[in-house]
Amino acid sequence: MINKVVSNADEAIKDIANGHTLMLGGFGLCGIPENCIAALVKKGVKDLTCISNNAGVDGFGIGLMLETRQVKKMISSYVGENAEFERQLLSGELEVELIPQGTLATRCLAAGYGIPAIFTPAGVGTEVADGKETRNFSGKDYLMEYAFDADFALVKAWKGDTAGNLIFRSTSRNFNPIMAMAGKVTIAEVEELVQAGELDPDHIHTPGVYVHRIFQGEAYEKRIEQRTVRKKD
Amino acid sequence: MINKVVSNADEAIKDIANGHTLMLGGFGLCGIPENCIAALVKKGVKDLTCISNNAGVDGFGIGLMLETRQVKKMISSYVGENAEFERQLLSGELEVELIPQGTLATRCLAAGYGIPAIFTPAGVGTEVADGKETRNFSGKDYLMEYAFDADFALVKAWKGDTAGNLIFRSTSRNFNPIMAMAGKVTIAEVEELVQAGELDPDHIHTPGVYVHRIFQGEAYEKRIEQRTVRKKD
Amino acid sequence: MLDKNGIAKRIAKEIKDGYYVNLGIGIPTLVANYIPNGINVELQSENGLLGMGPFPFEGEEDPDLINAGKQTITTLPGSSIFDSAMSFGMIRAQKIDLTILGAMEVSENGDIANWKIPGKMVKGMGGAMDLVASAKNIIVAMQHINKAGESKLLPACTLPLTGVKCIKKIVTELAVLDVLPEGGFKLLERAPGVSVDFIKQSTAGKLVVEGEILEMLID
Amino acid sequence: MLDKNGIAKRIAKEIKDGYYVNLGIGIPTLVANYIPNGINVELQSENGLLGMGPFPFEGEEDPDLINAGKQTITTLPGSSIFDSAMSFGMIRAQKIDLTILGAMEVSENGDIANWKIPGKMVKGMGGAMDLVASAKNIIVAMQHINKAGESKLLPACTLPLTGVKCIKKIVTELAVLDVLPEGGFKLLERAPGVSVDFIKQSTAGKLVVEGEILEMLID
Repeated sequence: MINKVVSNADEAIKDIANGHTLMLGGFGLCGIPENCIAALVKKGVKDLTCISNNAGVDGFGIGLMLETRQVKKMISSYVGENAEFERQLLSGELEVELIPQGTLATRCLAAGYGIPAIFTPAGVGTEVADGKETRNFSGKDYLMEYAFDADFALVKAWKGDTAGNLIFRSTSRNFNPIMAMAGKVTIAEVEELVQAGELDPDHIHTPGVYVHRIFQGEAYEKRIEQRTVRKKD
Repeated sequence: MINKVVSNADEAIKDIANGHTLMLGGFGLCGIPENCIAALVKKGVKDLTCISNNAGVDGFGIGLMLETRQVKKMISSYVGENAEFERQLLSGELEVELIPQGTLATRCLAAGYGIPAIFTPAGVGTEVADGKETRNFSGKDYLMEYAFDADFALVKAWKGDTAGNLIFRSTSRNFNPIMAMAGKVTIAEVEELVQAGELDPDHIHTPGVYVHRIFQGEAYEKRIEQRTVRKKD
Repeated sequence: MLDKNGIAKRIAKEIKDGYYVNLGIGIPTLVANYIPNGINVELQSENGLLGMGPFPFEGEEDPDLINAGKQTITTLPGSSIFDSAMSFGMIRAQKIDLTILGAMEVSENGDIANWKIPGKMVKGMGGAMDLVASAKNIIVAMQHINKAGESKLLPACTLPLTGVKCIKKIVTELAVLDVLPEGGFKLLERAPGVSVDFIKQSTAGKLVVEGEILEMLID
Repeated sequence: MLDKNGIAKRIAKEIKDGYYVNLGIGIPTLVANYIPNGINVELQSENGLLGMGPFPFEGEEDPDLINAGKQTITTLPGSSIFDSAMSFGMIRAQKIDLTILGAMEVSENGDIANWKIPGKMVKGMGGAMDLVASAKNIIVAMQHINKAGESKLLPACTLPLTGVKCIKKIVTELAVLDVLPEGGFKLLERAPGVSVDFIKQSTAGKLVVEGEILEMLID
């Protein structure tokens, strides 16, 4: 067994430097690497390019890194719900590349699977297609999209073991497993870190070979963006 | 919940006809759809094109369909261990297309993910590259390979539920989940069929949306191809 | 004239037994409330869930279980969880039978614009471009006319496109319409109390009216 | 001169702590028996397993748990199971640190042939083409000369290729050699009792010999 355990978020991110490209797992505020984000804010590393489906909200998630002006560019599919984000974007402090959510996901998968490019119909005939190669297969047009190239992937799992194997819980899975596969260096924070052998090999979502560092996170806030409920009859 | 249950293998394969292209899950004899193969032999449907990593052995697996001359063409990565296969191949009765195992797997994945073509380095500079488009990405050559187009996928899972969700056991997973995603019609046979709600949504390998028909198989033989053991000290 | 719930009710009648359905944000989300009894449907949420259930009871919210609108939800028996690549994989591979989403504009050749207004803060397309480019069967829930009375069913979209030649059916506060393969909006039904003439006035794109147009049945 | 176990022993010394390793069928499989103590390694089996363990005890064979050679095996703590697409995904993405496989011929520019002999029944390439095209670090375990005494380290392969310009290190019954980026086999070590002259005679491709060539240390 190859041991991937590091002591905490600070140690896990110690070689993330100014100008790096990071992938951050999560959908909205669900399944985001809270501990790694806090450590990045503390470290103060800047000029980061962040690949993440969303950009957090004011005061939470990637929103925290926006407040400290650490992000140079966001690559996302949807960036609403964040006033500071909007301010920086409109003032030209922040660069944003918007790409379709499925394209974002598939470019992660392609990186993790060693596939340099794939074809998707998303964005054909729209401004997303500008400058891209279009190709027809069986009468339908597709865009060629490239695998992402990220220095680090920061992901959050529910359980992990010392060998780096990860299991995600419910819809907090989202982009986490595919970003875990895509990072040149992948850092996983987990709610519960167990010994190798305690997880069922059949239930592992991300094999440890894709994970370079793992630690047990602390004080997960797991903020809810839209609390929707129904009343009991 | 959308119910996918059919009563048995005969009902599941009833519309498989002469000349169809079938995917069959399994690696060697591990995780093969034993009940579906038996039903195909019984039905006597012929001129089949079979996409399967291997072609079974004499008297078991796809070997049974070879004995009854039901297979026109095999698309596989490795076809050793089968004397009848060899006889039919050398006599010209059987057509064989050999493709690299990873290409086979990725062409299944591409079909299941609606990606018409992908790029892989496997086979560059070899006879596998003949007639294929070669393309350079970041200094390395890749072949363009197309998604498979199969009429039916026949897969074997350990557990399944009435909604068609599948869970595989150990290395009998192999090609089964990716072929399940790739078939126009996917038929799953399982060792144990349970009610929807009995499987943990986090542990499902193949979501029911990919499975059109499911039934509980019977009398699994699970033959071992290479029984290798060690002695207790 | 239909309100939002009326549009959702009418769309719900298009859902067939055994459908996997993706519901967009806004009016489409309301459709889930009107799926007829006896019709078995599974809802897909593109953040990675099949078999989406209703909102949780108060106090039972799970921050790890949300839909694509970031709302807390529940699962149902038979549901499954998967990553974002598989989620859009099944969308692209057309395993989802029906996609219902909103639009700002639709053109008579089936183009749709629903993600960007020049000059306004752009939030992004989310999964909309993947959905419209991939789905075999899309119903648009939208307002026929804006507050100024201007038509949103146009000869050509004026806003940046989300997808081209992909919309086949539209349900508005005024009517149900098909987009014809050769171009044009074919009027199928009118909302209660709405005249064909008013629909004609309210449709800037080519409107095709053939035979008697019946008032739609909702309840 | 080394026997098969000797070749496997010598290759085992190339394995570093923390390596993920894919072992091919034949001599490479034997390497697992000689991994030094204190070296933590995980073995990948391309049918879908990381963390492959030894053969099961008699009576404990599980037909659902086999390796790429279809042999019954076991798992170890920390192992994981995945489908064939992910298995070759991690191979293509170079997450596997070292691939060890056999060969019929290797050329002085690093081409390898190991899957097909014209005129004989062709069984297929299995995962070999994916492995050689993807791995960043490949060691070939092979016989230097065939039974007729003819070299299998050639200026150019005569058999159909498995991959081009991909082999960097070779261990044979006679020697350890690197394939130089500019072409040529660089002699690094000789097997016990084997002379440099004999290796020269046994190598049809360009052989580069610089300085003193030491006998390899195995045990």
